[in-house]
Amino acid sequence: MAKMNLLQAINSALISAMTQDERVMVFGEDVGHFGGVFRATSNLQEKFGKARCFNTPLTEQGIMGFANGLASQGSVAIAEIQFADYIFPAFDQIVNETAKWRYRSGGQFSVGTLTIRTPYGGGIAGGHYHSQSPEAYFAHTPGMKIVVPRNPYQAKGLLLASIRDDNPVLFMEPKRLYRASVGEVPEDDYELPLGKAEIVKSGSDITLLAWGAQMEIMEKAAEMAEAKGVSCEVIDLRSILPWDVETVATSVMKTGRLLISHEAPLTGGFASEIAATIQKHCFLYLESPIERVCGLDTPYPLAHEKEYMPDHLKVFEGIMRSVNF
Amino acid sequence: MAKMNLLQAINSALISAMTQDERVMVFGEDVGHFGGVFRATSNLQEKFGKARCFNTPLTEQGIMGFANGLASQGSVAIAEIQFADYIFPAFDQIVNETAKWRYRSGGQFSVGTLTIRTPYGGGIAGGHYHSQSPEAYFAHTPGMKIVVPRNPYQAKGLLLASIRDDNPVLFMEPKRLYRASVGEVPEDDYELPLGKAEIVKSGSDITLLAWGAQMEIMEKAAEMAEAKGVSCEVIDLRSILPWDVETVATSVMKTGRLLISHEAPLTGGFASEIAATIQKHCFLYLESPIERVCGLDTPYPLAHEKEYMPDHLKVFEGIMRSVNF
Amino acid sequence: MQHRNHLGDINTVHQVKLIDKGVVDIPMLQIMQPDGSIHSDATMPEISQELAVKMYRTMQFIRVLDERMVAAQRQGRISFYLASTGEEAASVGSAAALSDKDMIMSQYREQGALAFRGYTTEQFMNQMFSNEKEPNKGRQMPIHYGAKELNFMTISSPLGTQIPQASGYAYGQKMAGEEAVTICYFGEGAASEGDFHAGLNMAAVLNCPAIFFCRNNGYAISTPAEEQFAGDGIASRGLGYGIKTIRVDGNDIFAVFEATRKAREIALAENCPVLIEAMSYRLAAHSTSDDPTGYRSKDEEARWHAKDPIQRLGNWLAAKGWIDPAEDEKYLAAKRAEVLDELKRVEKVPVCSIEHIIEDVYDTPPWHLQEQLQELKDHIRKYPDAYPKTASRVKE
Amino acid sequence: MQHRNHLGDINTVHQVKLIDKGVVDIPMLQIMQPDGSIHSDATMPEISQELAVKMYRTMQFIRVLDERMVAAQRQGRISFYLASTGEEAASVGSAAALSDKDMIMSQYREQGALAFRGYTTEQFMNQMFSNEKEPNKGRQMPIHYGAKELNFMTISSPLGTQIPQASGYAYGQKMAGEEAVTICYFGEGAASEGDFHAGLNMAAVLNCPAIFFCRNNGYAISTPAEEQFAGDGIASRGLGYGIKTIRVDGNDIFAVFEATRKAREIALAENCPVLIEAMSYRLAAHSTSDDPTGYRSKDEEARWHAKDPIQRLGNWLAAKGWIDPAEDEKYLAAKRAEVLDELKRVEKVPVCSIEHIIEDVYDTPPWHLQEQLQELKDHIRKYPDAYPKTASRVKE
Ligand SMILES: Cc1ncc(C[n+]2csc(CCOP(=O)(O)OP(=O)(O)O)c2C)c(N)n1
Ligand SMILES: Cc1ncc(C[n+]2csc(CCOP(=O)(O)OP(=O)(O)O)c2C)c(N)n1
Ligand SMILES: [Mg+2]
Ligand SMILES: [Mg+2]
Repeated sequence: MAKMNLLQAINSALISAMTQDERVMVFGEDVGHFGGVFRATSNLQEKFGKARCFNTPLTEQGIMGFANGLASQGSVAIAEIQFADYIFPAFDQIVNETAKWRYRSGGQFSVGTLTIRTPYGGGIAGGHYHSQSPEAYFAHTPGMKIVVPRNPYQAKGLLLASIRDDNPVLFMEPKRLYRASVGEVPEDDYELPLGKAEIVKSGSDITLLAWGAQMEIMEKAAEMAEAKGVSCEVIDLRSILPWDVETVATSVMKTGRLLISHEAPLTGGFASEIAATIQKHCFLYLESPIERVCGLDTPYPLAHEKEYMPDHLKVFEGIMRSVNF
Repeated sequence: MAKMNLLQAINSALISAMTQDERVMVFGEDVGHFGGVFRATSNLQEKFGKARCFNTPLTEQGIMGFANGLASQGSVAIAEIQFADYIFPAFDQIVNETAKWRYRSGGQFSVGTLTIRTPYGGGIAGGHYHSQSPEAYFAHTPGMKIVVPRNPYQAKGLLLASIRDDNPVLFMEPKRLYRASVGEVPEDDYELPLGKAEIVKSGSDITLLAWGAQMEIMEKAAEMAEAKGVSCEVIDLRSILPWDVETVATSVMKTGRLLISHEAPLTGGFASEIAATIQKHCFLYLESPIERVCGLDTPYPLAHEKEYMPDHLKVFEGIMRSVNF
Repeated sequence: MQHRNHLGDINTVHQVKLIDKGVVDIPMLQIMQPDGSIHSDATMPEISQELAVKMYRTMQFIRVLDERMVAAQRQGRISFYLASTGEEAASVGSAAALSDKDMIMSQYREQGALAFRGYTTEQFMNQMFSNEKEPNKGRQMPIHYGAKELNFMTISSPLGTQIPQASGYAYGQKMAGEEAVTICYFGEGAASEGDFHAGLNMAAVLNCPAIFFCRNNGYAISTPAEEQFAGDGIASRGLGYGIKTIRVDGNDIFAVFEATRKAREIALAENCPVLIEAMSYRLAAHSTSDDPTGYRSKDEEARWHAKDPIQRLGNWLAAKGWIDPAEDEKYLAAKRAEVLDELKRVEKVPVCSIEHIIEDVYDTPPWHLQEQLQELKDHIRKYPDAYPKTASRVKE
Repeated sequence: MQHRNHLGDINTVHQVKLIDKGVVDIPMLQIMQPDGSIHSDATMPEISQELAVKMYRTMQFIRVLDERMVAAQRQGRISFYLASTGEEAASVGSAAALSDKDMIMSQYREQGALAFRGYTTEQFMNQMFSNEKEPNKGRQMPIHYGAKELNFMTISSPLGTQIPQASGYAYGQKMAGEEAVTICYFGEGAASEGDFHAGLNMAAVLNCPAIFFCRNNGYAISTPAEEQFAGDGIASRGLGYGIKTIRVDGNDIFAVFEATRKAREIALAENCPVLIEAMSYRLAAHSTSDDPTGYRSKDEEARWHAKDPIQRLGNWLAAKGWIDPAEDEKYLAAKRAEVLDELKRVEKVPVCSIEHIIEDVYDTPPWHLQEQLQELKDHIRKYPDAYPKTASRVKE
């Protein structure tokens, strides 16, 4: 075990994957010699050569097109999109191509060996073009898997599993935690399961559900609520697609209440899918409406970032609204 | 009044708009002399000249980039995307640019004079690249309006309102109905309100909610249910964003039940947002879980199109599940 | 000349020098004249009788297939078709210059390349009837072929997407040490997509052994080339990417063959992309959904009919004595019969059973898709008449 | 030469002719030599003393602003900054050749153009402190300026998006009968985006009076130009689009001025786009988030320091007697003081009140945003300490 921050954990996972399988290649804007603008790919070019870790020209649609082709050939493609806000030029390549490749060919061809890494989320004074959380845009796309880690340990294990999973995975990294989140991480290779939520803390009065950087907020809010005598069950969804309905539904049947939180705007955010599914599965168990504590239905603001964020206070208020319904 | 099919109604709206305001321009792939692959823009080039109705090169991202620039200059830009399935290369221009233009400039600049027209939906043996219903991808984007008409009368009135509304509007045309849906349409200029749902049929036992081509299906299912003694209130949402929560919530508080249907895949579809919102607004009124009768979580199939579609039989089953809960 | 991909010193001029498209002349390679004779100063590529006849017969077969399937679509037997009439030499000639190991990523009008690789009449039919015998499992509209064993990537409708994909595929081939290239076909219309720019630029920078083969057939549906671009065709763009480029007469199968052969040689030897622009004309309607009489003249069509690539090769073969023109009609008649027979046979083959509706979305169907399938099957069992294609085969 | 945007006959060759980037020579316009003297065979554009001095002072001001704001960022007073050091001549020289009616759509390193148009020190500060006095209402990161009254479109971070937008804007100007063009600035990195391709091609086909001004400064963050493209810079792409193109020494403000003046003249007279590639070098780090020592040599930087565009114009002006070099230090000192004063003053200006959080998403805030605002205000009132920037001003 070693103490690592989230960036180091990502870097360690990439080194593991590249060491173990020489078909693994890492590419994107500035990921080569420079090691990426956040330095997640530091030293990869030095270790594995310029052919396996390289800069691409500045074109996200090109990166994803290239990645699709490379993965369909059988190579293991790990493409970086520098900020999740800049993934949209690649939307067609991801939604129409990546996600439908295996399906349209009847399984003859696939891009299952593709992983897309991208930093997402706010809290870094980045405004509307360096703070977005676009998971819901992709979650409406059958064929994709979407994974979001909450800390370094999760990051390494989930990234290795994503790279090796035989489906294309969009791996979203909470950039606010890149250096802020530090923890023990095994130096060895290990994987954590995709498609499985994790109960981070058991409780009996309400289920709190989130993913990625938002997990910190949930835990903080849960502490506040516990101080008021509300017992919270805190769940990290980890995989947005396919998502673990069973773990969530089982928890809600126990607690009778659910609060979901994400930074992305409320309308059409992934919390809506969860709420829609859980109100059906747990109709007779729900003691209050499912709460969504999310970003406002505006672009992500700069000067008003603090006000916009679904912070622990807003989550706490949501918890109290729910238990006092 | 004249009998028109949905294409003719669209064409009539475009003629009205172009006649009334010479800043209105229509462009896209094949929309010029040819009149568009569906002929929605027939005769516009002849009537208004090549400078105001023109073919563009084959690039959706270019069309939308050009349209954004043109609208920001003050012209009234009506851009056609030949099929909604091909709107994704323009996703960045729409989601990052169109939708955020006014916001990021503090209202100094805007593309409020932009309307994007695109045919969407299945039922035409088009498979996964000529059948998609991508409304939910855009509905997660503050700054956009999204409008879907269900018949020729609605199409003309809503399109004229969309063109003149001072916000960018994504206007999605149910292509299955282009020729199939025929009705009386005023030859004069008229507008129908954006952001307002319409109660198409009153009822007391369950609210059925949909939009566009799916409205036909709802009415057919409602008939089947009425035959079984279930009184259905049928609502056409018409605007997906912003959507008319009040009309829907009021209806559900009366009926106690809600079924929403769309062709797009279930997960992350717009029905999820509606369900999440209504379970909150109407928690104490709901007598059964909100039902979603939607496409499967797969790409849109070709050989199994019939099986995939949320047809009247599936909606009818959903109604009975809801009332027998 | 100056490379501006470094920051060294650079020649200067002291008066404005406008660079305009006139500055480069990009002529077109032609080996065989429209009448089938070989230009006296041309070097004929080495082509055996067997190969030349195979090229010819493949073109003829495609012509027959196109005619029959357009008719079948009119009769309502298939939902859609798209002919390559007039452009057969471009796809057949280029495919003939490749190795079977080379990956083909095509647009949709390259049935000639597929037939040359060995796709059978039955396979064509299975695909067009979206039936259960088709390896793509009936998931795609007619003409969206794909055949793993033939190294023919399944076709995707969104235009241009295959272009950067081909760069990536070729990069993978190079990394795997394969003696193979990727050929990527696209129309001059698709070349307007951003993916074209990304794909060619990346291939050049990342040294991908790919052949970008543009069929410039003058139209993108109704949009004529002059409303598609203002430069000197697509070939002139190669310069901007630093990609070696060849323009070729797309109706001269020998020129196409030779350009592709040469391109492949360069791509492999130098690990770099090559761009080919084949000048041709879409004699057919864009597809069965289209009617070109509204946007172009009979005259223009007639001028290109006169350049028919099949006729041209036929004349050469006949002059050479490698075919007996009398055999032609026999061959065509046999192929017509074969197509009709297969059509009749194949249209009775059922579509895939309903279980396949959730397959291949992921490597294995996740629980939620299994649940959705279960619900669907229950539903079909309840209303079997409404789902005639699948109901009789719905199992528990 | 052959236009392949029609289907007429075309010259042929009978041997493969490879077109490679070597076939065109694209030299670079230079009027003033690095030492500030004018090439003897160059034609100096007509530039009055007033204009020349304004150009010079604007460059100096920007240099001062950049230095001070980088320092302010290091002190934690602003969150981000991005300097244009070394490239001032490109943006100032081009802006100087425009009319105030021309729309400027920039990338983010064109503060020189904005300052030339009249944006004040206070306005720069307001933007960088995202305060309530800023017309963009503090919604964008520092350096994302926008000023309607100066015809300077608000900057957007996603790269390349402004390129097809400029085509559309210019088309609108033409349709409105304005005697104005749109200038669109972008880096050689952004030119790899698909939007570049779409924008230039559309401008050429649709006859848009736009000037596409590429600042080729050798780097896109850490990525050197040779990993960005393999052709002869960005200029060589103009050919492929059929766009008249001028390459210019970006550190020679007279050459930049003349190229832009000429481009504007052509754009208006012929209703067409013109592409300019300005060769320069990003002497600064990419931004305050970047450290270039990891990816390039001090040597390389030193070579370009020697070509400093401000020094170059200064030498010319001094030789001409249009400035007194002794004034220079005074001017710089005054500007430094002005920047610091404004900085101190402006950093105390509050951000917009919370009401603005929902504004400008739509023309008027719809009911759901009003509801969200109401909830937010209630929440802030409950926890005022947590939201210090807005709490004291939250009204009912
Ligand atoms: C992204 C995208 N946009 C639009 C279409 C609709 N479409 C299908 S074919 C076609 C024209 C293509 O022309 P070209 O590339 O020249 O090929 P050709 O048909 O001439 O062989 C268009 C616009 C599409 N399939 N994909
Ligand atoms: C679509 C998009 N992708 C990535 C980025 C991140 N990014 C910001 S600046 C930059 C480099 C731009 O280089 P260039 O266009 O050459 O301009 P320069 O900085 O050299 O002036 C990158 C990659 C972005 N802003 N937008
Ligand atoms: Mg074509
Ligand atoms: Mg640069």
